[in-house]
Amino acid sequence: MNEVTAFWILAAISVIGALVAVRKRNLVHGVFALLVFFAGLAGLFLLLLAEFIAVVQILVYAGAVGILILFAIMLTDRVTGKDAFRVTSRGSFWGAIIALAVFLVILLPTIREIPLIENATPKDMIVEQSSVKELGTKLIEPYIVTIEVLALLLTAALIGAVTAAQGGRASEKGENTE
Amino acid sequence: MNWELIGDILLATVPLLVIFPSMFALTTWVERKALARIQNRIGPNKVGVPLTPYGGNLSLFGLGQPAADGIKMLFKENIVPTGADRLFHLLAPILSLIPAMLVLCFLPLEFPWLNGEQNSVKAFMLDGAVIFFFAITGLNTLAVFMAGWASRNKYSLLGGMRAIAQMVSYEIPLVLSAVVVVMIVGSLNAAEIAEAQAGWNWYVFQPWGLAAFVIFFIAALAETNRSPFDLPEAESEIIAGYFTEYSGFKFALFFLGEYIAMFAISGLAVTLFLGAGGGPGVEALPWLKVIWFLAKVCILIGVMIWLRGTLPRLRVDQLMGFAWKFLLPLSILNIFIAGFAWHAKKANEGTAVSVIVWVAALIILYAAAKGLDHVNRAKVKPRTYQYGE
Amino acid sequence: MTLALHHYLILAAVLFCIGLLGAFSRRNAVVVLFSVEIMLNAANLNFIAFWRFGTNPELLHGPLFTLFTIAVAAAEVAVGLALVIAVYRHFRSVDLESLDTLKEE
Amino acid sequence: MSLLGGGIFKGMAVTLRNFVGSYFDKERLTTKEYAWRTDDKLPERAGDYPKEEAEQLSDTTTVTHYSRNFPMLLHDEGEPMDTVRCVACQICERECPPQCIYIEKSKDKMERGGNKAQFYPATFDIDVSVCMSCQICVEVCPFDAIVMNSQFELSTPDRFGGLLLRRDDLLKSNDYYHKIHPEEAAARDKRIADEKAAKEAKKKAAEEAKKKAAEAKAKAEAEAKAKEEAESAEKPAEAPAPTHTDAKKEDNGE
Repeated sequence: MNEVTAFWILAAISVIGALVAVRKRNLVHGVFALLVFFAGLAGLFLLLLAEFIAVVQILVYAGAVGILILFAIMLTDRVTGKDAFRVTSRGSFWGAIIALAVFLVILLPTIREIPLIENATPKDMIVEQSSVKELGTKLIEPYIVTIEVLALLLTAALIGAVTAAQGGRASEKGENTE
Repeated sequence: MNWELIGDILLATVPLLVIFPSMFALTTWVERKALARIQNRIGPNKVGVPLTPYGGNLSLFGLGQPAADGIKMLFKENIVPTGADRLFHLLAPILSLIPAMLVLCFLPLEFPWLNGEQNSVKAFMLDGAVIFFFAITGLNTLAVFMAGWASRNKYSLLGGMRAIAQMVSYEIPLVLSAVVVVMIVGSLNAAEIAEAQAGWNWYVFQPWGLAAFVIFFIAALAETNRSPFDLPEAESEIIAGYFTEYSGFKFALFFLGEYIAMFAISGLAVTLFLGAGGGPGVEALPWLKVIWFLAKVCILIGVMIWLRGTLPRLRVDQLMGFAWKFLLPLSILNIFIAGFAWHAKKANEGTAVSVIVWVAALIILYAAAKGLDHVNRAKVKPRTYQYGE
Repeated sequence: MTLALHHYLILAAVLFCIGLLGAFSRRNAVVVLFSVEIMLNAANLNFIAFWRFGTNPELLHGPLFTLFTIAVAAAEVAVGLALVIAVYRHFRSVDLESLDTLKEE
Repeated sequence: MSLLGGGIFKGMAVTLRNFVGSYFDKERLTTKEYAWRTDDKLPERAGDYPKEEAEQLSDTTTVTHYSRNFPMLLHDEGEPMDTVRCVACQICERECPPQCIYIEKSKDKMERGGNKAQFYPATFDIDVSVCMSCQICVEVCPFDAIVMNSQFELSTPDRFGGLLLRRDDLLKSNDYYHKIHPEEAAARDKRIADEKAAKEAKKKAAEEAKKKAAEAKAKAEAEAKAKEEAESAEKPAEAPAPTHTDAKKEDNGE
C-alpha cells in the first residue's frame, strides 16, 4: 500500500464519482456521487500533503455545497425524472465532441512535456512546524487585501442569493392572487 | 508490512472502540433510569443476571437492560419499505456511525500506553484537529438526509429536512464559539489546546470562555438532535423523523451513532473549555488524565440527560430564530470581546487590570445576551378571554 | 513507478472534461451547476499538483489560490442555486431547454 | 429584571428534586412493581405458556385490576359455546378502527339462557398484532359480549398464526372476568341486571297499564251502560262484575 496504489484508488473514486454525478438520471443519487467525487479529491489533496485544503474541501464542499444542492433539488421538482423525459439536451452529441476536443487540446501539451516534467520530483518540504500556521500567517501578511475582498464578495453573494430567492416568492404571490 | 506501525495503530484505536461503545451501553441505562426518576417512576430494574434457567434473578438495578436491548435489536427483522431506495437505506445508518466514530480519534485522550516516545501514532497530534472535527461532523447531516430521503416516507423526509436545516444553522454558532479558543491558543491542534489549559487555567473560567462554552453546549445539543432540540425525531409530530422506517440492527446503528456523536462533541467541549484531562493529581499520576477526561464527558452527558428530563421541545420557528438571532450575534460579539480582553491583558500585566477586564467583559456579554433576548422575545400580551353570557 | 506531475495533470484533465460533458449534455440546471463545480475542482487539483511539484513550495501559492477558489466557488453555488430557485418559481421548471421565452411566445 | 435563562435553572431544580426525592420518598412513585412469579417454574419457551385459565390468573397475567390490552369474548356459566353472549351482529367488526376483527355468522340459530334463538359466531378472530387496544369494540357491543382482557404474555414463535387469536382462545368465562377486573365486572353485571330488571319492570308496567286501561275502559263502559240502564230501566246493581271478567278475557286473548 504505497503512494501509487493510493493514487490510483483515489483517482478511480473521483473519476467514477464525477461520471455518475454527470450521467445519473436520479438527481439525489447524482448529488451523492458528487460528494463521493469531492471526498476522492480531498484524498488526493491529502496525498499531495495539502491537509488543510483537504479539510476545507470536505467542510465546504461535502458539508455546505452538497447540502445546498440537496435543498435546491428538494425545492424544485423532478427528483427522479420520468422515463419519457429526455435527460440529455438537444445538442448533447456536439457537446460530447467538444468536450473530447477540449480534452485532447489540454492533454497534448502535457504529453509533449512528459519527458521534461518527469524529473520534477516533489521537493522535500515536509514543514517542521504546522503548515496550517504557515498558511494562516501567509493569509494575514501578504494576502490581507484578498481576504477582505473575498469577505466582501461572500457578503454580496449572500445578499444576492437571498434577494434572488425571495424575489421569486413575491412574484409568486402576485400570480396566486390573479 | 510494517507490523510495528500496525500494532501502534491498534493500540491507539482499539481503546476508543472499546471505551465509547461500552459507555454508550451504560448511558442508555443511566438515561432511562434518570428520566424515570425525574418522572417519579422506577425505570428498568428487572433485567440482570439470570442465576438458573428457571427463574431466580440477580437484578443489579436492571443493569442487564442494555444487553437485553442489544440482543433484541440484533434479532429483529430488517424491514425495508417497498418504495425505498434500498442502497441508500442500507448506507445511511453506516454513514451516520462512521463520522461519529472517526472524530473520536481527534480527542486528546492520552492513554498511558501511548505516551512513550517510541510510539509513532498520535492521532490527536494532527494539525488542525479542531477543523477536522467540524468537517467530519458535518457529514452526519448527509447521512440523516439520506435516511430521510431513502425511506420514501413523508415523515422521514420531513424529519430529514428538519435535521438538515437545524444542523446547518447550529453549526455556525458551534464553530464560532470554538474559534475563540483557537484564537487565544493560536493553534488548531487539540493537544496544544489541552496543554494551554494545564493547571486550572481552564477557559470556562474566563467570561468569554464561559459565554463560548454555553453557546457551544447549546449548539452541541442541537447538533446531536438532543432534547429540547429533538425536532427531527419529534414523536408527537412526525413519528420518529428520519428513522421512522428503520428497524432492528440498522436502527441500533443510528442509535449508536447518535450517542457516539454526543460523546464526541462533549469530548470536544471538554477539550476546548474544560481543560481536557486536567484535574487534581495529574502531575503525579499522568494516567489520571484519561480518567478525568472521561469523567468530564460523563458529567456533560449527565447534564444533557437532565435537560432532556426538564425542557419541552421547541417550535421550528423558535429553533431557527434562536440560532440566527440570538446565538449567532452573541458568538460574533464574543470573538471581539475575547480579542480585546487578550490584548488588554497583554498590554499591562496587573491583577487589577485583569479583574477590570474580566468584569467588564462579563457585563458586556450579559447585557448583550439580555438585549438580544429582549429584542427577540415575541411580544405576547396577556390574553383577555371573553365568555358567552 | 513513482508518481510524477503528469499523473495529476492527466487526472485533472479527465475530470475537467467530465464536467464539461455534463455542462454541455444535461438539461437540468442543477446538474449543469454541479458540472461546473467538477470543473472548478479539477482546476484546484492542478493548482495543488503544481505547488507540490513546483519550484517554490514554501511560498504556499497553490493552497492559497485553492482556498480562494473554494471560497469563490461557494459564493457561486449560493447565487447559482438561488437563481435556479427563482427561475423555478417563475417557469415551474428547471429544464434549460424550456427557458427560451425570448425565442418564442 | 430576572436572570437570563433563569427559568431553565428553575425547571432543572424541580426535576432534580423529583430525581432525588423519588429515592427517599416512596409516596412519590406513581407506579407499582408487578409481582414477579418466583415460586413457579417458568416455561422454557414462549409457546409453552399455560393456557388454562387457572394458571393464567397467576401474578404474571394480571398486573392490576385496571390494566387491559386485548379483547376477549365472554360466556356465562356452562359450556363456552353454549353460553356465548356474542350473537355475531358484527357491529364491533365494522367499528374497529384498525379492522383487526373477523367474524363469520353461523348458519343456524341457537337458543341460550332462555332467550330467543339467535345467531352465534362461527368464526371470531382478532389479530392482536393489529389491534390497538382502543376498546371501541367494548363500547359499541350491545350484548356485553366483548370486554378487555389483561393477559399480556402473548409472545409466540409464530408471528402470523400465533398472534391471530381464534374464537376458542378468546372465549373466557364471566368468572374469569370477575377475577381480573372485579370492579368493572361487578358494575357491568349490575348494569345488566338493572337493565333486565328495568325491562321486566317496564314490561310489567306496560301490562299493568294495559290492564288499567282495560279496566278503565270497562269501567267507563260499565258506567255508560249503567247510566243508560239507569236512564232506560232501574236495574244498575249487578252490571259491573260480568263486564270486568269479559275485559280480562279479552286481554288474555291478545
